[in-house]
Amino acid sequence: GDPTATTVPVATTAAATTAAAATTTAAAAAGGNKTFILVPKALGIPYFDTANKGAQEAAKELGVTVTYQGSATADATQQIQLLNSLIAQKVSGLAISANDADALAPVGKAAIEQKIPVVSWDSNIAPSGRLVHINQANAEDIGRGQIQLISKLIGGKGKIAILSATSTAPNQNTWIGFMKEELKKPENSGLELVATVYGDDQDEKSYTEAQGLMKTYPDLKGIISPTTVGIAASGRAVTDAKKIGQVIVTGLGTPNQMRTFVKSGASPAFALWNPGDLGYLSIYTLNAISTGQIQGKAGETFKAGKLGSYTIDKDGVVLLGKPTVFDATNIDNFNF
Amino acid sequence: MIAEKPEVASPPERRFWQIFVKFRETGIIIFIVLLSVLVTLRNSAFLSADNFRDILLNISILIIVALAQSMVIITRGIDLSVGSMIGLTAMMVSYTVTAFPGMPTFLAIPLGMGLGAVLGSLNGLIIAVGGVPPIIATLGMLSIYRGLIFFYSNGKWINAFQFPPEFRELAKGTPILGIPNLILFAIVVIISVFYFLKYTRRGRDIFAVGSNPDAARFAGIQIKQTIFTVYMISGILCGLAGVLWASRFESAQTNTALGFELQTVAAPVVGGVNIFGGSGNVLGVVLGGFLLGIINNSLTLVQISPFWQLAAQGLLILLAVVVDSFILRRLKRFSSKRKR
Amino acid sequence: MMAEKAPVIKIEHISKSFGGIQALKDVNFEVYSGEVHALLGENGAGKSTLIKIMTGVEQPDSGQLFFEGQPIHFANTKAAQTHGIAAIYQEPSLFPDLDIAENIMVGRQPMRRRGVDWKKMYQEAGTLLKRLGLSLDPRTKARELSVAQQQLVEIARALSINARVLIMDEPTSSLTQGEVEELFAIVRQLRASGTAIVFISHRLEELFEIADRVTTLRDGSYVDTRSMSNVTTEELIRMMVGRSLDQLFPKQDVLAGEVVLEVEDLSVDGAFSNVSFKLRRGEILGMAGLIGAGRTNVARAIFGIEPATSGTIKLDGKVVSINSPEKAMQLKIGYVPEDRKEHGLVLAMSIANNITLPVIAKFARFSWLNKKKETQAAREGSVQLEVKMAGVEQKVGQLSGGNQQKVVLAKWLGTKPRILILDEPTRGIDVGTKAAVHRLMSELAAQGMAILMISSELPEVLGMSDRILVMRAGQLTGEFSRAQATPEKLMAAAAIA
Amino acid sequence: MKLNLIAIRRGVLRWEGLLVILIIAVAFANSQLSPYFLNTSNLLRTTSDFMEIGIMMLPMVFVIATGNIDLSIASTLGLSASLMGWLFMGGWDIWLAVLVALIASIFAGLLNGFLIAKLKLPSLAVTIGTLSFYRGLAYALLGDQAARGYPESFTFLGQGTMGSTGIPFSLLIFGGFALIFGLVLHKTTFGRYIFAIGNNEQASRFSGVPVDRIKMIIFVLSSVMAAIAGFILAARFGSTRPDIGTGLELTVITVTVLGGVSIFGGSGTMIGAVLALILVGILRFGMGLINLQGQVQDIIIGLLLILSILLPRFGKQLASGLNWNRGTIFRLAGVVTVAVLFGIFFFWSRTLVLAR
Ligand SMILES: Nc1ncnc2c1ncn2[C@@H]1O[C@H](COP(=O)(O)OP(=O)(O)OP(=O)(O)O)[C@@H](O)[C@H]1O
Ligand SMILES: Nc1ncnc2c1ncn2[C@@H]1O[C@H](COP(=O)(O)OP(=O)(O)OP(=O)(O)O)[C@@H](O)[C@H]1O
Ligand SMILES: [Mg+2]
Ligand SMILES: [Mg+2]
Repeated sequence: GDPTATTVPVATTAAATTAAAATTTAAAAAGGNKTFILVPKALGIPYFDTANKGAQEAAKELGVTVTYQGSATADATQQIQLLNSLIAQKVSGLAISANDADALAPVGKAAIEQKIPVVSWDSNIAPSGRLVHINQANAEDIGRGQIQLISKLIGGKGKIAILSATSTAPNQNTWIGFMKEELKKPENSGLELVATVYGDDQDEKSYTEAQGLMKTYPDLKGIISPTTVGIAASGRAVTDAKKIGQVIVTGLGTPNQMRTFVKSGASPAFALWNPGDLGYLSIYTLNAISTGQIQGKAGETFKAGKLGSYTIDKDGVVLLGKPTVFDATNIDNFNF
Repeated sequence: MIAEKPEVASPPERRFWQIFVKFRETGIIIFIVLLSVLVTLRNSAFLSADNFRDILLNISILIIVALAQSMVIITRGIDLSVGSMIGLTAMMVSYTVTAFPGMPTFLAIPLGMGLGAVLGSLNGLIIAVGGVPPIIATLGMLSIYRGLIFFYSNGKWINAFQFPPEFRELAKGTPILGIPNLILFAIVVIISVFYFLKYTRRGRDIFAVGSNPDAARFAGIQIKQTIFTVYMISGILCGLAGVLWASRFESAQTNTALGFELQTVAAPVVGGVNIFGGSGNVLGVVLGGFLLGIINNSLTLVQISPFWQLAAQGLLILLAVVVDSFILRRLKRFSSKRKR
Repeated sequence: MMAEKAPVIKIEHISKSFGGIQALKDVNFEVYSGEVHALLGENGAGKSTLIKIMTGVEQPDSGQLFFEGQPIHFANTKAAQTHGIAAIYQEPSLFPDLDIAENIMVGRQPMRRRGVDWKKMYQEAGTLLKRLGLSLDPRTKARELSVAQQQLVEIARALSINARVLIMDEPTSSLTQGEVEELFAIVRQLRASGTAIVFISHRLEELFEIADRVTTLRDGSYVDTRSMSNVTTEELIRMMVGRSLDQLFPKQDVLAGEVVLEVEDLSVDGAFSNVSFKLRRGEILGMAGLIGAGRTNVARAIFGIEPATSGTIKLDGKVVSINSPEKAMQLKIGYVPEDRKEHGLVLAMSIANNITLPVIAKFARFSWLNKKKETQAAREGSVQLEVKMAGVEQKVGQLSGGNQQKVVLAKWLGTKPRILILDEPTRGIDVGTKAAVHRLMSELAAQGMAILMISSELPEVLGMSDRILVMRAGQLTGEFSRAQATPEKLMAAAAIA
Repeated sequence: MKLNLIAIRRGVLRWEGLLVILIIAVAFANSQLSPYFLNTSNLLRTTSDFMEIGIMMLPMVFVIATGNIDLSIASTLGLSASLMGWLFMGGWDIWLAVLVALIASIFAGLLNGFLIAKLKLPSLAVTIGTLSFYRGLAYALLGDQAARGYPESFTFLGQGTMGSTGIPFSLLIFGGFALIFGLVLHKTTFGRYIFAIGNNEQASRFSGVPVDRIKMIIFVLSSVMAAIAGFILAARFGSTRPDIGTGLELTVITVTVLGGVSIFGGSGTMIGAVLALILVGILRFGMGLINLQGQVQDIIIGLLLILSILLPRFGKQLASGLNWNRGTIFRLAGVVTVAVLFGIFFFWSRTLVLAR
């Protein structure tokens, strides 16, 4: 998800073909006065705001209106309330980053029954509650990629720890699962995962947890934090403990939050996809369904503006692409 | 058998045995010592100077705000809007310092306190002049100030790289004896609040108003002004906390200090401030904050399963409250026996 | 002498109403410096309201207040205080969490350059307490004081102000003779030094002892102002009540029946020890003692509020364990506590709900309330005790102090107890009603109720009891039959040797 | 005397009257601002969003009326729902799991009640502790798992409607409980005891009111109702995660005090609380329909909470004439100046960064 995330990309289809397949005609003409709603997990989070920028870009290209509507806190109960009032307004389509995959399924289903197309993005809704899920990156790629990254950064040897978001965040857990798989490979035998702790996506708690890790394991070499809050807090904890270079931080983060730490060496490299593209693709997908180009069935293909063509895989998932790795060489090209 | 309100703040005593008996903080100190021993047995890193410094750093902001909260509680009030006030001042100050990187960074402190004073004063006006019950007024302001953070920033956070580099020194600099500023700020606040509560008339009025508002009216105490004052102080200290927060965590986010109010209430409660008003003292609050800090710190050190951490934390807070009240009652009985 | 100077405080044509209740109607009053001016009137006559207007607690609806001849308006108590007006209010209003010294000095703590001067404060408070004959550590929390001790602290506070006008609303209502004497000695000193004093008491003999003039109110209206030297008790009563009264302590002689309550070696750690006595059917057993002797604690132990730590209580010869008021009530014991505001009443609830609270289950079927029956019972109870009220739906907090006390009595009589413990039952009750209460006690005893009456008013104890126990410092120190008892003997047993 | 009685009654009725007026005003405004508001099926669907809050609000009226507070309800909700989910995932029959979770909630309430009534600890302190403790137990049970796959007979609790009427089943549950709780509060000895304790606990004790027992019962009720709300929420979600319902306690308390239940104890009505729930419900729904952002909605609810108490008082003061002396004018001028300066700084400083 937003790596601060809660829900799961259920599917982990490694073989999703993002390559060009059959091209459908661009949807631009079919816009009309449609209003799509882009629903983030909560308002006031830059990651989602960036996604909204991409969505607005898509809206302009397609000639539709995209409204960005969210609840105050990342909470399923509030999100359901919001969706109910959106359904009542008979909007033209919903793109939702779900706070709880299962909890949102019933309300998503209700929307679909009322002929309001629903897609989930960033964080999945259980398949019964959405037509398509737009997945930012393949979970296996993310999980294994993190281990490969840290291995490179610490020279393939030493103790590492994971600082996750909340223990209930399924996508985090899926990624962690793949990290553990990757660690079993012989080339990673020098790495020892000593602990998995949870910072609950709170800055303060994540900071304390990172502090605790360094104290409990004085010879810790690296921290992987697959969440934007945790990775920034870890970067700061390492800096404050004057352990830059001794403890390497990596994970998933946004360039703006991590810029200082990339330059200081606390976190030489980390990964993320482009949330703007995610929002952009979500709106294109929603538009394609809304105009009847696709139904959301496996194997259907559609064109998403500047991003090219996408195919829906067998779990109703569209995959955005591979995550970008940010380091000192490229970080200044990004601003989100 | 009648419900007795826990009693606090004892005057100096002459007889030796009474010093211990009347010392309200005995319970919590015993609890802190016990917990520390247990944790040290599991992980000796707990007793290191480094760890001690980290604990102090982690609780400094909490103690600053918990002291403000205590003053409010002593007047029979509560300030649930502290988290939002911290968040709002943190955001506004962060915007200002990033917009004027050349400005002397220490100016951020008076700026934050000034902004906090305005927010706190609004609470104070609504409660003291408007007569709205504190819990309702500040519950409302909790949402309103939090909403303003969002409106103000349009969801745009300030991140570490945007701050002028000196800004982090505000909290983390070590000008004196290698002690971080953050801890020094906390010490200054502790001493000021202690002096204010013990040695100024307005400070004493706070206890009088909380102990018996009717009597305070008869005694000619300016009740409204007193109540206004505590909420204003709460705002000022939250403003200070906001600046320190931004400096320490090098970020200002829309959810900065979200939910912090519960901790700021927990510290005084654990520290023996009477939740029904009228009594409480600075040492207790500081120890209460310290205990919370130790609990948080030790849970990460003893490697308890992360899934059990929250339960353990709640259980320890409960235990602290229970043990404290038991010890207090024991001591009281002891002292009343000795009177005969 | 008075005619030449302007009165310090003068009140002209003051009226005041609360909601629909007219508390004061066109009242005049004045007090000169060097004078003790008594205010007299039945419960609810408006005395307390009048003094609250003088101290800025309440604002009059109409009329004018003069201070030293100048018209003046006190918007709050602070304004009155700055003019040197100090007051002791009827209900003790101390700060339970603050110590005695600070209660006395609150808002006026002695200051030095570096803030409140605690040392000086304790010294000054200690001196004041000594002057009042109170041997208490000024560092004691007010919470730990008995009602009488609280009253003394209030007096100390008022004295410490060095007021030009000192207003005292029933300062002696829970004091015993000794303290009253000490207080009067101080009042005389103050009068000699030119302080104007307003004094309220329902004990007429006190007025004759200390007051120079007396102003009487009836039903909120001004009746007359007289010089104490040429007025008789009968005249005072007639002015107050509008008619004359019969006997004050109408004790009927009854033959005490079998023992219903027997207390043996009862002790509560830190309060009293080894108290033993018997209480018979139809008997009124008086309990005298100085402040803090532990009488209230004995009552609290018997009623299960603070259960005894050792000793036994027998009812009808059977040992019972009473560990809660609920249990005591099941055993048909009733207790009228001394502190009506804290323990006796739920001030924010109606008279009806207060009277029926202990027996509410009686007015319910399967706990479903029958409000009609309840109101009916409450009405009967309050009429029996002549509560002056707008109706049983009125909030108790709006009643005058004396009328509140009557509600407490009505409430406990409504439980129809076999054993009734009365702790200062007529505290703050006017003479007329007091006579009525005494008559009622006497009748109830005659009908077979056993009554334990704790009282600090010697005439009451002597007049109403069949037998008298005396306590001192947590011990029983004397037992006297009605025939034996004299004030001197009781005082001797109560006084600290 | 007549006059006085009328005054008393008016005092009680004024609050509910104000709430009714507000409800009508909000409903009218909503129907003007959005064509989708006056639509039965929309209204009915949104009702189910508020039933868990309502169900927890009912005992909260009791708790607050006795002068206490229960901050642990949302955590008890989480614990019960998680325990139920955990047992269900362990292969138990769903209704057996519900029963066990319900019993567990009784113990949760007993622990609160024991610490508050028997050990005389302040309810705020105790329930801040159990807020973490019970939620923590929920995490300990489910950890990083979610319980899902509940049978339809169970999800009906939260998602079902009464035949074709569209009336949510949970509304029926709530309505039934509201009636019972209202009658208990206003028509029984138990209710009388609640108000007596809330006004003066000591005097109640001295009058033989079984104060401790009543407090125990109230806290147990609070927990049990929270558990029921938990089942309904889990049924509505079709799944349970240990963080289910986090933070709901503040909403519940908001609605309760908005309903006129005195936070100091001793007064309040069940009708007031229910009206407040309706008010908040239609206000939230209406604000959603006109697409107000979540934070803006929170600001408005916060304002409503404060202004509902502030404005009537202010109006009364204005009616009785303000005292325009120099002090008042000075102070007012001071307040206005500070407010204006703050406002200027607020808007100016935000443009500095946002413009970039
Ligand atoms: N706050 C109030 N609200 C309503 N009525 C009140 C209030 N205060 C006093 N009253 C009424 O005003 C009348 C006068 O009361 P006040 O307390 O002055 O009597 P009092 O003469 O002091 O009686 P007592 O001897 O019993 O103390 C009474 O009828 C009382 O019920
Ligand atoms: N409400 C109370 N709570 C706790 N302790 C009390 C209370 N009331 C009285 N006491 C304690 O009991 C002690 C003995 O006072 P008590 O009132 O029993 O004496 P008494 O003989 O009845 O004198 P008095 O004439 O003052 O009523 C007091 O000093 C006080 O410490
Ligand atoms: Mg009076
Ligand atoms: Mg007594």
